[in-house]
Amino acid sequence: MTEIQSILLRLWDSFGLNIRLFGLTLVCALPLGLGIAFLSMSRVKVIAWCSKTLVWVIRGTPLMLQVLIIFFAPGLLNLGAPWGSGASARFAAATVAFIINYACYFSEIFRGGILGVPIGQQEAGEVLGMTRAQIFYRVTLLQVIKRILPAMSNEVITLVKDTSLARIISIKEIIMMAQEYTAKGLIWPLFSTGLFFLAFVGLLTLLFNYLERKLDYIKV
Amino acid sequence: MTEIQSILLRLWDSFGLNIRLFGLTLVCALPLGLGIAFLSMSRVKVIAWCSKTLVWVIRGTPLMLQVLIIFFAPGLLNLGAPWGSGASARFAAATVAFIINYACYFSEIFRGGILGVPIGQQEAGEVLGMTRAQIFYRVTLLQVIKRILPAMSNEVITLVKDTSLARIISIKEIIMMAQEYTAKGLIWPLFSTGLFFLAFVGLLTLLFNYLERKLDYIKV
Amino acid sequence: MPILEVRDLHKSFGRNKVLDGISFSLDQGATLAVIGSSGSGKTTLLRCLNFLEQPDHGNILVNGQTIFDAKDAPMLTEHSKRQKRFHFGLVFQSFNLFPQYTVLKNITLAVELLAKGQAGKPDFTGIETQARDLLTQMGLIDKEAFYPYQLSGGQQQRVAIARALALKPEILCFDEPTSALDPELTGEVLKVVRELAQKKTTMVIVTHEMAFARDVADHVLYMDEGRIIEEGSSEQVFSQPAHERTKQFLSRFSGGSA
Amino acid sequence: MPILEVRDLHKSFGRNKVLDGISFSLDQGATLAVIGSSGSGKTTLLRCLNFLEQPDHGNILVNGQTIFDAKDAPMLTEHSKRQKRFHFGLVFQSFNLFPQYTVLKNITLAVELLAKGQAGKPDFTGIETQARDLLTQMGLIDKEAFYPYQLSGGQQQRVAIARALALKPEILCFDEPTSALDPELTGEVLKVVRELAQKKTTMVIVTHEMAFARDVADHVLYMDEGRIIEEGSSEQVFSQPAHERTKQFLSRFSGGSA
Amino acid sequence: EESDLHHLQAKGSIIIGYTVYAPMNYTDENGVFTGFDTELAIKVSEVLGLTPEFVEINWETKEIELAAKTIDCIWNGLTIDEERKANMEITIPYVKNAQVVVMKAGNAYESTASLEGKTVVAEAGSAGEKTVQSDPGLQKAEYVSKEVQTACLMEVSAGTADAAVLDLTLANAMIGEGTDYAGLVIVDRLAVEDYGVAFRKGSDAAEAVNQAFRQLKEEGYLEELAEKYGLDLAL
Ligand SMILES: Nc1ncnc2c1ncn2[C@@H]1O[C@H](COP(=O)(O)OP(=O)(O)OP(=O)(O)O)[C@@H](O)[C@H]1O
Ligand SMILES: Nc1ncnc2c1ncn2[C@@H]1O[C@H](COP(=O)(O)OP(=O)(O)OP(=O)(O)O)[C@@H](O)[C@H]1O
Ligand SMILES: [Mg+2]
Ligand SMILES: [Mg+2]
Repeated sequence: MTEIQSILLRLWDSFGLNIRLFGLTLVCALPLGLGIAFLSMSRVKVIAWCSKTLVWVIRGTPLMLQVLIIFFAPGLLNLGAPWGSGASARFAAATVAFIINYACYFSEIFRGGILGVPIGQQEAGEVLGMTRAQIFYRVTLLQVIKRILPAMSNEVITLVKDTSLARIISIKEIIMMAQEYTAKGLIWPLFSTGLFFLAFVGLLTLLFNYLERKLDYIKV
Repeated sequence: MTEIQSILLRLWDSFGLNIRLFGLTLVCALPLGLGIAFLSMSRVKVIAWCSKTLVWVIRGTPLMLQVLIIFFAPGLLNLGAPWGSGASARFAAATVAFIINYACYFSEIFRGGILGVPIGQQEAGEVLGMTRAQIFYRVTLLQVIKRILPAMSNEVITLVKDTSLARIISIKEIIMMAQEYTAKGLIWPLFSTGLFFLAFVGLLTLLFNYLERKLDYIKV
Repeated sequence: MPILEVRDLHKSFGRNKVLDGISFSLDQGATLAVIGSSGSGKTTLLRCLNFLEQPDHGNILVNGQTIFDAKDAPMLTEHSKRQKRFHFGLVFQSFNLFPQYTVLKNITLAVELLAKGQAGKPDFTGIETQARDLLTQMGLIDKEAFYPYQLSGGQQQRVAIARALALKPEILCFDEPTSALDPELTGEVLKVVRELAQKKTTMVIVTHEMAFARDVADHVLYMDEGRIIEEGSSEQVFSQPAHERTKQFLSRFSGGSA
Repeated sequence: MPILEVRDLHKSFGRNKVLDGISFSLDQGATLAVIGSSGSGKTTLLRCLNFLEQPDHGNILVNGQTIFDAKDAPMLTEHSKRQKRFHFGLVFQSFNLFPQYTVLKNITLAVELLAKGQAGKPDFTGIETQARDLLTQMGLIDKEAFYPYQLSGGQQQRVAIARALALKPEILCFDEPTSALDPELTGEVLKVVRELAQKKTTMVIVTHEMAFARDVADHVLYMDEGRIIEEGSSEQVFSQPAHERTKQFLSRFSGGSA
Repeated sequence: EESDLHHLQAKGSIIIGYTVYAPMNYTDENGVFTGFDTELAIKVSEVLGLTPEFVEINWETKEIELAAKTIDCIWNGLTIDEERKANMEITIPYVKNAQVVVMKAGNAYESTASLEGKTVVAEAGSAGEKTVQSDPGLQKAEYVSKEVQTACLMEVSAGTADAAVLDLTLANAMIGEGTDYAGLVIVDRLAVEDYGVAFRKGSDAAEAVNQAFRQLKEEGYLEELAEKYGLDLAL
């Protein structure tokens, strides 16, 4: 194996961390975001207000700071060390920060999508004697998904690239790994990471195009 | 002046760099993005394809890498030093990288907005004997703006937070400044930067809400 | 005993009094046409019958049983509202078909969900058979696998009618079922409604098609500003309207262009 | 000499032949109604007259002058197309008013832009005065500062008519001007068109309102599958249609519900 | 290959890359940019007849900066090691340094073996990292690398790491009274090492700076400066 190959292999290994962070964030932030969206639309003013404020603060500050705060704040404020200190602890903290951040972004997308479904669809369900849950899952949800797919696709692609922010708490993702080579005087690995991102984003784009085509039959 | 005040003042000073980078990027990337949007919709296949590929690559790779490449690549490839090395040179390079990156993002938003205006509006203009330019500026543009305002507002708020990526080429924006205090053993300045971002994002949110209300009379 | 009895229904939106004491009754198998100018409260009346709006005052009785009383309204649970809704079916002006389902599934969905919620094994085949019968009746049996967007407006509206009928409502309500249709497509839908009338389906129809109302309705209500101004058999109201307002309203139509 | 002469117009979309040799002529001040079933090519014909589609074959003459010849079409510049368009005005089925402008500005915009492009100082006051005259004529003078969404469909369509008239076209085309309107709002628009006909405005009207076509048109074309099947005076076509197809088509309407 | 020194002399200036790192390069209470390396670099430039131009850089991208010619040298307490020597042209050592172990006060520490199973942080690619990887005691600790040295102290302070290994000079400046890290102490000194100035590989400017160092040593300037900042000279 040449040196180039072995470096690319190590980069690919560390890209696994980016992908895992991406996957975990996606899987958890989507349902959490839906929950926050519902809270934001709650008829109870206080709940809606709290939820909207949370979203506003999270969307208003850099994700990098949020990662720092989530990981360091407990220790700095002498609240003990909920995360521990090893690599897996760091990964857990980063994942939590990412999930909260992206759940807030997703919640706004969901909210827009839900409000965009014509009230007539809801009423048609009511008149046919469906329960609220049935109306949401059987009537509204798929139309919401169809509506928000373009916005989601943007946000998900941003998430891929954001995963490398996790290096701020020493998660050895691909860019941090590449910088290790930079420190040794090898510069190309850092720039080559762009190709990894590009390839992954390309795959996601194909996936989203496929989903959009799949839902094309729903004319909303 | 207490130490806290003087630190906050220095942070505020360096936040000026974030704001300038933000302002310059916005002012240049908006028209450039519109231009790229038109190229992407060009009837000449080659032009449309090139433009779409550019957008795809730029959106598919981290902005941080793009900043590194734009600043360092000329020197690394022995193409001379177009930027020089001082602080203003770094700022110029970062601004160019940001403009290109955001122009690509904006172009996609513009494209969606333009395609969303009903063809009937265009035809109504044609039938009334308006020129292409008149139709675009007098009929389509404001409707496009109205349509894209929510997506733009998201992207612009992301831009505010992205400006701090410029520190990768040692632009002493607010987070890099705060890290200088961290290096001296002071931690709170770093976390306090969140408030600067939050305040600025709050202002922008108010501005966008105002704009949305202003354009509320256009029912598209 | 009338199948439907509405007693002194009142409904305001903020300061805007939209229903101002509506009372009428309807016999089993009869067809009631509700006419009146725009904003007179016709849609709101239908929405109250279908529990989409809650009247501020008044009762609604079906088969002599009170199914709604404004006094008890605050205690009405979601569940009991749903139960009571089954007395009525509603066909919307804008169809409101579910875009993600085929024509057949649009018709069976609610029935299947209902069957699942009840004791015993749901008879899905039976439900589909019934839905196909309805589609045949609507002249759409060849379209069962189509999606709504693949149908013309008139066809969509007929699916909406089948969807409402699938739940076997005692009273079927229509809110201007043809006003979102091109003149050419209107005919198909009116034909279907006419057939339902001949089969003695109890119906309440809000409509702007005067000729059709005259043809098909046994009974006509003329509403204005939330009140019933004139009420009577179709012949009576159209040939010898008693009130000046009604005459004026009807003259606009007979003098119309088509 | 007829004001408009169309000679052997052909137009296909891909393999779909939509206009298959359309020829007719129209006299100054006359009203032509174009009727025919859905998909027969009526809209396409109007769009060809207004340079929104380019015919594959045929000529269009205005006042005896060829303004379009399919043979020269490839050389047609944007600019000359725009010049030739001014012979025609088009009122769309869906109005297509500009939502960001007031009623008055909707009417004046194109006229002002045209005036700016020409030599001399543009007379903006004159343009506004003329627009107000048109609004008065349409019965909308009190709405000049409203935005389109604040108007009913019928009012919007009348603004669209005023907008087209503001450019003083020699021939005004209408594409089903009432089909997007509620029956109640249709009347207002038809009244305005009838007044224009009385003032001897040259008009080409595609319509589904048979009664209206019979009333207002001097001349009627019946189209089917891209061809003119029957042509004649209004009385002739409606009372004694010569062709079986026409009879069948017209019977659908006389047998209609309203 | 063109002579780097000629290149510098032709443009008359030398661009010095640094990061804010007391006591080497920092801004004092009066807002004056100073420090041992700052003063020394100005002096050496004077000797070489060049105008010094200081550019603050990111430590993570210092090698790229050098290679891309956006800076001419890295003069910022750079520890000399074999790998760096292989990739850059480094001057003779001018200051001695050590790697120290920093922990929260009150923790039991006898030798690096006490850290077995504990978490130790150091800057990625730094001399501290190499110390961690080569010390037999520290090898048994769980190692986490950080982007910058200063973040290591935040880790220890937050309890997310038990010990940090970093430069003595830096530790001296950052912990103790009057800092947010008052609770941290130096518990051990490990590998002694040298600082040098790094130029592009093959640059003859490094040798010119070596000459200047020797001359300044003879003149007694270096001793004076080292005393002012409390550092140990390496020549
Ligand atoms: N949800 C609501 N909130 C406030 N006002 C409403 C609401 N729904 C209806 N209204 C008002 O109630 C009045 C009656 O409306 P309704 O839709 O019942 O009239 P309609 O007779 O059906 O008219 P149309 O023939 O135009 O459909 C109108 O003035 C309308 O603005
Ligand atoms: N831009 C287009 N591309 C492809 N086919 C078209 C296009 N425009 C119209 N057609 C086709 O041309 C035929 C005639 O359309 P046209 O709109 O002229 O009919 P019409 O007589 O106006 O019908 P309607 O009464 O429904 O408005 C139709 O089959 C239609 O599908
Ligand atoms: Mg209504
Ligand atoms: Mg048409």
